[in-house]
Amino acid sequence: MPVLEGKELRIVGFLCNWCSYGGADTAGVGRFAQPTDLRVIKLPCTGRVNPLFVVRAFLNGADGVLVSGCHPGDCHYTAGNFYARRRLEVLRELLDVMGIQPERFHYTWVSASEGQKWKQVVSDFTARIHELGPATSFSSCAAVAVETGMKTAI
Amino acid sequence: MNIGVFVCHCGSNIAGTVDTEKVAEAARSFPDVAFATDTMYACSEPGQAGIIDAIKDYGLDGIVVASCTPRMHEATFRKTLERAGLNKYLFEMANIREHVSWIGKDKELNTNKAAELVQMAVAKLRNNTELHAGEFEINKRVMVIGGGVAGIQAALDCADGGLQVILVERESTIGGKMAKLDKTFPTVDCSSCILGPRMVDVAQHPNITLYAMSEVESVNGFVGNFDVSIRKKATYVDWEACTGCGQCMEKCPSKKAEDRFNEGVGTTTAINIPFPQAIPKKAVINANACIMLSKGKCGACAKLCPTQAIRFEQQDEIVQEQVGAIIAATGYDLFDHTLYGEYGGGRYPDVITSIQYERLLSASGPTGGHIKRPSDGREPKNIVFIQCVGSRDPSVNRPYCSGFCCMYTAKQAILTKDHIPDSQSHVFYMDIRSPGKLYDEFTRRAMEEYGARYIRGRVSTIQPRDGYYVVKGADTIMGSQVEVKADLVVLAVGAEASKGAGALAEKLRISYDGYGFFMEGHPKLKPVETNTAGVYLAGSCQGPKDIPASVAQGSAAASKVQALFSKDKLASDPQVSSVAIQRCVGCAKCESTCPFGAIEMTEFRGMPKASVVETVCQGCGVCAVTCPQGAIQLQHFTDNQILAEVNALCPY
Amino acid sequence: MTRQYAYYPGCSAMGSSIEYDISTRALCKSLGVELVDIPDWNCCGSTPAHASDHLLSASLVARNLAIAESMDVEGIITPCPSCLKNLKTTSLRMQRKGFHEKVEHIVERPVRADLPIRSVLQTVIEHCSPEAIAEHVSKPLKGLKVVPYYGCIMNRPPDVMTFDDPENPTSLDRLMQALGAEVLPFPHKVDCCGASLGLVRRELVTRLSGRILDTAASLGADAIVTACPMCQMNLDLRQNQINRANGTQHRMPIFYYTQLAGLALGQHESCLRMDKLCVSPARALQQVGAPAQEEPAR
Amino acid sequence: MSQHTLELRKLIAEALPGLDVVLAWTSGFSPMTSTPLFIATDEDLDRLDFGPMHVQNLAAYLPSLKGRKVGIVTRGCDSRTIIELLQENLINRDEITIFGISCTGAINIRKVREAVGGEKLRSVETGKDIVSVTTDEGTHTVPLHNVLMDKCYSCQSQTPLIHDHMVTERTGCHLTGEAPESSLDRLDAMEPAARFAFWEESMDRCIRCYACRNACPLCVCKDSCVAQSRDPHWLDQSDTPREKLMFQAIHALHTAGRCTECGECERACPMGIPVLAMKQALNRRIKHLFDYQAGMDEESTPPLFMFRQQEEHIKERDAR
Repeated sequence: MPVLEGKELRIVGFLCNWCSYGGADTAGVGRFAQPTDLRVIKLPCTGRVNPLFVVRAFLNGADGVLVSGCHPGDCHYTAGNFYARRRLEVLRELLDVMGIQPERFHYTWVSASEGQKWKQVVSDFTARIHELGPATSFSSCAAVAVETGMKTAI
Repeated sequence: MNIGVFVCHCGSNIAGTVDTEKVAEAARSFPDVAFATDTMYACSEPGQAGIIDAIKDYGLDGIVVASCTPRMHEATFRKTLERAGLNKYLFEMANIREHVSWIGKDKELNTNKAAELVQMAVAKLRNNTELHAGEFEINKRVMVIGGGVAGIQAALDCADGGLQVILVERESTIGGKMAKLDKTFPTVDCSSCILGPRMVDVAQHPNITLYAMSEVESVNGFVGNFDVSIRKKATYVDWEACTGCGQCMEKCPSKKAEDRFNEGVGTTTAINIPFPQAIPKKAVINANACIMLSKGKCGACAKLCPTQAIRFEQQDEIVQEQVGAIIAATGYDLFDHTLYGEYGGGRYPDVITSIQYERLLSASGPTGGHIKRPSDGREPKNIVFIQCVGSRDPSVNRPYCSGFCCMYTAKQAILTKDHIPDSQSHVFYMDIRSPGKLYDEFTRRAMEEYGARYIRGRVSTIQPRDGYYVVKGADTIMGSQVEVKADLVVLAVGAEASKGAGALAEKLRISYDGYGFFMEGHPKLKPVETNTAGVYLAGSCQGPKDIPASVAQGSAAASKVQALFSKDKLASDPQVSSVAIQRCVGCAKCESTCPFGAIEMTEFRGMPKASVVETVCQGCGVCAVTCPQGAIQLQHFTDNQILAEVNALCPY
Repeated sequence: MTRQYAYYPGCSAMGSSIEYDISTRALCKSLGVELVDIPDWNCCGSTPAHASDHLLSASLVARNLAIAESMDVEGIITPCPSCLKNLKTTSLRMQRKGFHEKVEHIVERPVRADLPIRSVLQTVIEHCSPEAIAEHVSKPLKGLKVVPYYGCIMNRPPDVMTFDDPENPTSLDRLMQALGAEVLPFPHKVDCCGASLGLVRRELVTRLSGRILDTAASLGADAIVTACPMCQMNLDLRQNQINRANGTQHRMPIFYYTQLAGLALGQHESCLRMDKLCVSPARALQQVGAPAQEEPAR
Repeated sequence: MSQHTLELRKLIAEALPGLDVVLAWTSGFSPMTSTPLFIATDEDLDRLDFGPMHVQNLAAYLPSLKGRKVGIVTRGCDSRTIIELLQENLINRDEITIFGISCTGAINIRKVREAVGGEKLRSVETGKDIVSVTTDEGTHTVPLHNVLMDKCYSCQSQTPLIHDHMVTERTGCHLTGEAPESSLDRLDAMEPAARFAFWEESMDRCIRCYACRNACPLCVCKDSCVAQSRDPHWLDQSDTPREKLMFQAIHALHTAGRCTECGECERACPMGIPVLAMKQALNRRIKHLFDYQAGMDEESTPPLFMFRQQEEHIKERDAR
């Protein structure tokens, strides 16, 4: 289904089952109002987040991607988020060199009890994405290529 | 696949801000969706019946329920599928309550979002496969770590239930903190009189193997099959031979050894049996204090030991045990009050801790139950108790309430009056926390019947004077400053995590909070479980607790183990990694990254291949991301299942 | 090697505690701590200003900071704990952007507020170390029994002053021992003497300061050593007043540690200005060098 | 025939009896081409040759020869690949014999073509620090420094970091003055949108031949590459920039922290797409974050296969 024009942008969230998904639930139980753009994909652990899922989402037209897991040290699997932290840091550079603004990607740590923090993260990140506007998608940028004369640059 | 979609109203919880009918309608247009409807309460009996009927009537082989969070009802609906004869993993949930209806007011946006979440769920479900739990044998022995009152209770309950119990205790005797107490609140009955018999039961129980002076060295394996190695620390005494007669103590020339059992009130002999009711009642040599072990001469004990039990050459020994479950009951330690400069920072001999005071009160203590000032042995008349020393104080990183100090302080005030009728107790407190059966009545008795003077306020400084101390503080009720002359000051030191708790947690692979207390499985619904299957908690290692609460948890943990062992085989969670052997190139990257050592390299037709030990794998998926060719996949969270969700959301 | 510091004497150094100022300069000179007066310095506003208006109090200090920052020095040092507290508190507050701007607007000049600020005592202890000072001692204070009195703000609030133990400071103790004096354990090291309420609530002063004198006497001290002009004035100048109010007969000399240091380092009487003390130090000074007698039972 | 080459032939000749095969280079059908040489006999040995025109990273063949006794002629950069392969247990040290040589820099034939304005090349002669190119129109002399492969400008060691035999004669370094602007430099200079556009345009040219992958010595998935699998199904087969760029991302991330920037992917690309730039960008980041470079130390672990509880260079960000 397409995003509701002018109302929402496409934001995908990858959440670990134990902390952040619980945190999002806690925010819900607390009735903390949040922007509606975010769509959450539940994973067992941020250690399961393949950076390529994020790349895939962006190449398929996502405007923003948010990854959230247990605070370092609190991982249900003891080490998943430590691996994730390294992978996702490296991912930022890849997005950058691919021409996808790294600001469109964010990862953070939210525990199952931090409903308030989750509300804040979602609100802040959604606001950030709306400031950045829709992401450059394929077809639409061939024009840019021509005018910037990139075709022959290299 | 024939997919059925059920969109739950949850009364008005969802239907209030989501047009559930519209969501169901949208669902009908999604691929493979053969049936879609909205329903009032999907989790209710009629709700579940509706799902089962639909499965039968429309030949559905996959179900999506859009309702609350899967953390709430996934298990419920999976059972529903099983009752309808479907594999329970052919099920997905869309969380349209916590993640939609409860956090947004705009019905149009909510409805659209709900529909998309359903679409995601459908997309994933189309990639789901039947999963079947494997079965594995379990070893019906349990290890209890810590021989305090909680550990004793857990060990006895398990043993009485017919389980073989390994009880590991760090000190040379079980009994823990309770054994050091004189009396217990609110009944003021003698601590060792009620604990003693339980300790004897442990010693005599045929099902209990006790390792005192021992610590857990390492833990491997998984629920049902843990391999534990235990370090038996050198006691320099052959416990087989030692009868606990105590003659060695009488003759030991080194009498300045630290007296751990008496909390440093006085000293003891280098060879020592902590107290008369010790279990096991065996002598231990303190290597630092022993003249033989430090200077190489003496050996008095060896000469007169009637059973020749002394072994100066003894070394630590590692023993192996196999158990199926572990109960951690490592208790707590007491806050180091020397961090408080205003209370003298440990410089004043007559400013002591509450547990030291217990030893002074105890008839089996170093003073034979007579309250004497450590400095001059004088009997104090004015005793000041200061509460919340290392509790409810962020400035020393102890913001939490230790829970039992208010009560034991009241008890100590009462006992003080009993011991010294013409004494006067003063108690500086922040608030009195006395919830619990007969607790508040008890603190009132301390004030009203025993005339303890309760002053609400903190102490700013303690100053030594000629033979006494001046305790300055605030009386926040009178709004005035107070100065109290004190012969003895007793600090109600708070509880903190037992030393080495963190290290043990790492060995057990359970999580612990910032203070070192072990994390329970769920703060409300799983108080004695942990997030590591087969490991349970009892007593203060999970957070400060008084005796009844610790005993209750000991029994609770024991009952959990009994329930676990009620089956002969355990089902392994099929949501674990598995290797597509034809894709695996044997590079072993997954093996190196697995946090649980659940991946072994094996040979297949001469080629190295990874293989998953299903019972060890916890299903985090780190390996699946490590494998470049995607040869190892986490079942139920495969690349294709997740990609399907991504593509459903971002169809480009 | 000598170190240059911007020196902030504080108002009392110009009058009531001129002997502190003089002996401080002498001590620093002999220890190779070079003091450069902050030119045209002004009152830091201690203690009334901050009680009425934080911005005012901060601005008074900020002007001095700004001048000091224009000098080429390692930091600012002052003998007076009260000034010290004000200087330190302000430069901490100045880290807050909004506040910083307000203050700069008032003093009409840029203020970095980044110079390290220390008391003379801290500088002496950390820069020279008691052991090093002991080597310079030519006239050890043998036989002199003293109690060190730091006053309530030399080390507090701990987070601001970040020097010594707030509850049981020992810098003065160590310094005095290095000079050869016998230091008695003193429970009132960091108690308040009541100075700031000296005018409005005299009975408070006589009670608080009285107890300090009582304890010192009961411990058998020959003198009290101070590091604060307020405390010194309170205990010394008001001693008769206190005696009258409490019906005591104290003749307890109240030295500045800098005076005793000067004495031990063999400085000229003119650098010590013992004559400025109200309670005659004569008897105490006779103890110096005299054979130590039994300490009275505690 | 340089002194260098003679000495190398001698070294190999001595070791050959104990080896199944030795990997080296020989001249191809024209002076502008070079092909790998698999030496099994002394006759093969006579064809051995090398110089700036011999560019292939021979280490790429090692994993497929695992289990056999293999000798390999190795330059500084290639040795990093070998170390990386050893690190990941993809080859066994005791099975390979390394003949170290001192590199004189490798020529990027594409740059030579550009340098002579795309005229048709007849022959290329390399001198001490110049390249003389004969084309249909005539002869040009190009400074060697202008036409080297990108990796040569960041060369860390002309000679291999590990070796069993080493040619003693050293050749001088040809790197003089600034490195010419690299593809990564150009990308860095662009706005994100332009960068994205650049990749879309490049991928539009990509013919999806996977030469980049096949040339990569660290692409160990062999026939199991996700690019052509349905389970997992990372890519569909549609010929769109999206899918082709996705593949480049996959290659970059799969080699992140492992890639030694040998440049084979880019060299092999028939469409001249600067696919190495992505990997260089990741390496740059990894160097900064983890102070790590691939293929330097046999004992170390690639940074994405390990972690530290405290990561000193990783800062927490907030979502604002």
